[in-house]
Amino acid sequence: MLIKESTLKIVTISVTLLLAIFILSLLSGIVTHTSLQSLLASIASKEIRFAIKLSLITSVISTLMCIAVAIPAAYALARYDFFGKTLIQTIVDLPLALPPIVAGVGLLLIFGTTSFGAWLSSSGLKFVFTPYGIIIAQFTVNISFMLLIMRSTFEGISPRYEYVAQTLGCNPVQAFLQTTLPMSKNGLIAGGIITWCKGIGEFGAALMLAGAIRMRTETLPISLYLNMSCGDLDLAMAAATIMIIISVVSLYIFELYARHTQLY
Amino acid sequence: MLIKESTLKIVTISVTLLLAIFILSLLSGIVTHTSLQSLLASIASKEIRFAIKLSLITSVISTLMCIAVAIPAAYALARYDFFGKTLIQTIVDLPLALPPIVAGVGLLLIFGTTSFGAWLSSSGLKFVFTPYGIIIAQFTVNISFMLLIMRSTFEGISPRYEYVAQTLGCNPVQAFLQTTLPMSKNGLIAGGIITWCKGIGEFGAALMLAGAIRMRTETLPISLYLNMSCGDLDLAMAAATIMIIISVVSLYIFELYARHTQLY
Amino acid sequence: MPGILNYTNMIRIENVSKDLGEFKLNDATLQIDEGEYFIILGPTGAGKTILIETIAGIYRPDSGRVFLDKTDVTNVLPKDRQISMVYQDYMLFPHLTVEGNIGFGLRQKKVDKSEIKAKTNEITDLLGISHLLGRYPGTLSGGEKQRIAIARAVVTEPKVLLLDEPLSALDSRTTERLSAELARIHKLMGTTTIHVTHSFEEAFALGDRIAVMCGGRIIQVGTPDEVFRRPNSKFIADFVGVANLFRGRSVVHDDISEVRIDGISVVSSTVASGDVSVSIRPEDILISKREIDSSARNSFSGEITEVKDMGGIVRTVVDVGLPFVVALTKRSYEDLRLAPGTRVCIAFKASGVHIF
Amino acid sequence: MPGILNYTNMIRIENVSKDLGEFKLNDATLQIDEGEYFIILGPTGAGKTILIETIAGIYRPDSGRVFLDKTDVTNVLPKDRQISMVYQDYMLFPHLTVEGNIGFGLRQKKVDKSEIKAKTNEITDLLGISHLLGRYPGTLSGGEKQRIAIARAVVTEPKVLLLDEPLSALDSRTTERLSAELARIHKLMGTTTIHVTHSFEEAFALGDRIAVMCGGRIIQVGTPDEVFRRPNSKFIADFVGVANLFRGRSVVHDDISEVRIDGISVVSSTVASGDVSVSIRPEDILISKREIDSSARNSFSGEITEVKDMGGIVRTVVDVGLPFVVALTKRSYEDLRLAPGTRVCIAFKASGVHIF
Repeated sequence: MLIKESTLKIVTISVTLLLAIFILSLLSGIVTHTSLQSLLASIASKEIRFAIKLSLITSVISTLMCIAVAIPAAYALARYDFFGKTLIQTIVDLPLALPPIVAGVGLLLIFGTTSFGAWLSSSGLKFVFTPYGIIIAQFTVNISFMLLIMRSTFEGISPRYEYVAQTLGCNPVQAFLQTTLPMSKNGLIAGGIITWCKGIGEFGAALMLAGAIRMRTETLPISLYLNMSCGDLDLAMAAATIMIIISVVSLYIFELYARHTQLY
Repeated sequence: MLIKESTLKIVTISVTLLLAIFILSLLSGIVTHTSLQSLLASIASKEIRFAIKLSLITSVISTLMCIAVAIPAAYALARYDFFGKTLIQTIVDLPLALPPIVAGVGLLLIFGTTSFGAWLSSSGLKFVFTPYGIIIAQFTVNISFMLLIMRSTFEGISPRYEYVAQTLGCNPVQAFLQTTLPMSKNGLIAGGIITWCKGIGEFGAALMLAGAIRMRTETLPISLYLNMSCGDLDLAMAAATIMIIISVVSLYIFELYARHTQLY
Repeated sequence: MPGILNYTNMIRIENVSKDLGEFKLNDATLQIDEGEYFIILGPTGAGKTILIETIAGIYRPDSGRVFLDKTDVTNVLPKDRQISMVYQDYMLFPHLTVEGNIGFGLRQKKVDKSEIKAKTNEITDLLGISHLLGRYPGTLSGGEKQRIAIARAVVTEPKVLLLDEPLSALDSRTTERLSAELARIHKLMGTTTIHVTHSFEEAFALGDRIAVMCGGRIIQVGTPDEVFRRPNSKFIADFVGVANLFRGRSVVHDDISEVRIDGISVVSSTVASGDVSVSIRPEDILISKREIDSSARNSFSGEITEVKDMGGIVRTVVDVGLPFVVALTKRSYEDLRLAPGTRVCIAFKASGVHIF
Repeated sequence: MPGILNYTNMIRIENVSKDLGEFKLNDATLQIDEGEYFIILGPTGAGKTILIETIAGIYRPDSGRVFLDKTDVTNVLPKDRQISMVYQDYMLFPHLTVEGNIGFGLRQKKVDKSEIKAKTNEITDLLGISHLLGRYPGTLSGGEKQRIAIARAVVTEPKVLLLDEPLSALDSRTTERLSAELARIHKLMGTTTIHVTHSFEEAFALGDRIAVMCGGRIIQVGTPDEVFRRPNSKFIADFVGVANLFRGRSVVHDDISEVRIDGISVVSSTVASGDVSVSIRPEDILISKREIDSSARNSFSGEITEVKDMGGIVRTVVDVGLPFVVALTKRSYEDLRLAPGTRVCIAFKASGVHIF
């Protein structure tokens, strides 16, 4: 009987629904754990306001750094052939698979134990246990993802737009800036928003390099960690709730723009 | 002069090379931080062997769980239309954007504070501060990624293969198992390997739910964290080195198989 | 059309409707007899594929009933219908060898391995694809893939064979060869066959009967002659064109085919023998009041029976034993002072006679 | 071919080679005169696009030199060459309006806003696309996009205009219209134009001279008549076919075109007036020893000057003032007892005369 087709349909859709319920209950557990009033009070507290501000500043800067590096690197990988390209491509993809905590330890070793790190530190750029460390940790963990999105965006745009712009009076850089780059708007927005969102949530790498120092390197995830550790659930839930809201909004914007790119 | 085109080429390729050098120096800093001999001795130590074993077991189990849930859910999302599909799709994508540490806190609240958690605990399924917690944390963080890969794989396969199999004597489930599923081999391998690799490296969510308890919930990233905290650099580098090797190999296999899927 | 009760209907569908959004089927009723080669003809988007997929049981109709061999199968799973399907793009399972593909249906039915082997060999010998058994589909040509898809469908000895545009993805030479092959298989096996196409040449050459579809509806059912000579609507007349389509028996000598059609004999430079279909474009036929002595190898005399003014072009029907449609410019028509009843000669070159 | 020193060469390329892996250019040498409409004709993959992209300066040649208006531009950036390019798939910038697209080149040259406006209006009036200025390219038809791409290219008043298969992505009616448009623009502006195509009808209709390419090499250069009547290789003969291609002047009366070609007059049912190109397929011409009185509106007598046996088909050239190639079956040829020198009549219908 045809009813069996419905069995497959019912079973698979049920699994999907159960998964959605599981994820929703995770989130609602956090959001509803304290009363709305105490949640709002916690959000208004000095510590959480510091964490929000630090998270926003570090994530915006690290996202801009990712964009600044990803655009030229993605362009080179999408448009040019050069010696060792396959190897270099694999290396720059590595942070996609590397555990963030390992990346954080690697950064700590570079900046904390090498003469290069000592030189940077003596010239005022201290990364270990400072907000600068948070920025460089977010950058390291997220750069490959941004690069992946931009590469696939550039690969979807014919180089002939730039050729035409060149015959119309542009040098190659102008041609790129006036054709391929504006045409990549959707990929840039989708990649930027998800990179920013992942930057906000970055924990492992930042913990290793910048440490968990209250009111100094206390981003939202570090605040969540610190307040869970010392049992201040109200502040913890406030930090977690804000991150949930940021995730939901970011994912929504990402899906809106990514639909128009070649990514999926 | 045409030399200007080379300028764009030289600049963009240089940025790519600098990025590759930065990433390589992160890794080589870790791998070369101790001597090969002490590295091998550390890897052979009881603690690191425990961490390797626990990481392998938990990540393999969580990957199998991801596959078991992702296949039916991805099939439902790829093949059927149902009420509320867009909303459900966004919910099951959420862990892609959610910080792992927030997911970990959510899991801790469900299993540690609700009557559902208490009931599970009383029937022998304790997740808080146990290896089971590591498995469920890895599952929660990785399920959306596996789902994304499987959905895009299924969407790339015409449903008519299943129709033909049905006319040849299969019921719908058999038709799926004998056509679409084996044809999804590449996506399944690519998704499985990257999910496994991300499971091995999972830190934030596991830390919140299972804690960092030496020789009990000590996976490789937890071991790295514990040994960095107490200053045992030899053991820390051993854990980090193993994770680097796993990442490189996984990424290589992933790129090998993902090239044949519709993903990028 | 035959009465429902007096014939053995293999397939009967009654008032079947199905809405898939993009495509739809609207109140379709149809009877197909046992052993018939039935054509469903229509333009892209007419609902042809959804009709045969509904017959196969892929979709359950929104309303209406489907009968197979007198049994109501409206709610029966495809696997229990004994209906096989061949899609335009073959849908060979890429992870199985040719042998694995052909044996797929028999394995589902838990047939003995040795029997699967025997049946596979039999059908592949018949279709001339035995040498491909160990290959994977990815490496094969379109014509080879098509034969394997047909072998996979018929090896299970289905009651009904559904063919969805089986020839349209192939180049024209392969199309001609496979078209003959389909006729041969049907003759040999006698399986009731439903063949979906948008080509009226295919429909004319292969069909015992034809159903014409448009916009999800079946708008005419009949023999090829009924549909092509007496289209019941302007849509069908426009769609099939008013073409010179005939059937005859061809004999080849000296690289020239001579086709006997109802007593007259037409010469073609296409080489093909046996029972064939023939088409001649109305524009390729010359008309004259005197005998034509030229390089045109086909020359007949007859009487104008019909004249239709199409604007700049006049279509006349000249009966020379067969009705030939001849197109000429209005000016020529007037210059030659033609009219219904005029006796004329028509001529066309052997290269203008297309055999398929 | 004209001597290099006596003419004003706008473009001269000497022994240019470029290897892009998939496509390549092999030792190409070519001179193109000022104001010429030059066609590069060849099948897909012949290296036509890479040749014009090298002329535009997109690629720097591996070896050889490129001269523009007597200056060596081999190492000059595209932006400093004053060469504009129109691609087959238009490459309109999707993020700019039609006005933004057309003004793009002038903005790069820091031209005054008011002057950009004036020049844009002038060219869009000329091409009949003024009503589209505020639209974005995504919403336009193929023919509209093509005109905008041409407007964008010519508004900067380039020394050379490169057209890469400008008509092949369009339907046949639009192709005919735009083909006439290209001829008109060229006449009006006099810009040296290089037009890449794989259609020999386009080449014949538009080209002052033609270069035929194959496998990255230029294998013949000459006027259309030279290339089509006296192909210098079997490849060109096969590629262009042995077709009846002529140029003439057409006058329309009563929905019929009458084309005067070198003293003889051919009637066509395609309606077009002015200077036109005409083709008649050799298979569509009837040959006879006696006068042919039929519905065929074109009838001439002449003498067989050439006979070529192609297997089952014989190709004869009949000189009736113009050389017509006529194809007939060997059997007809023998039955009619034809030979070089035989006086014959040829006839073809007005519907067989294609004007483009």
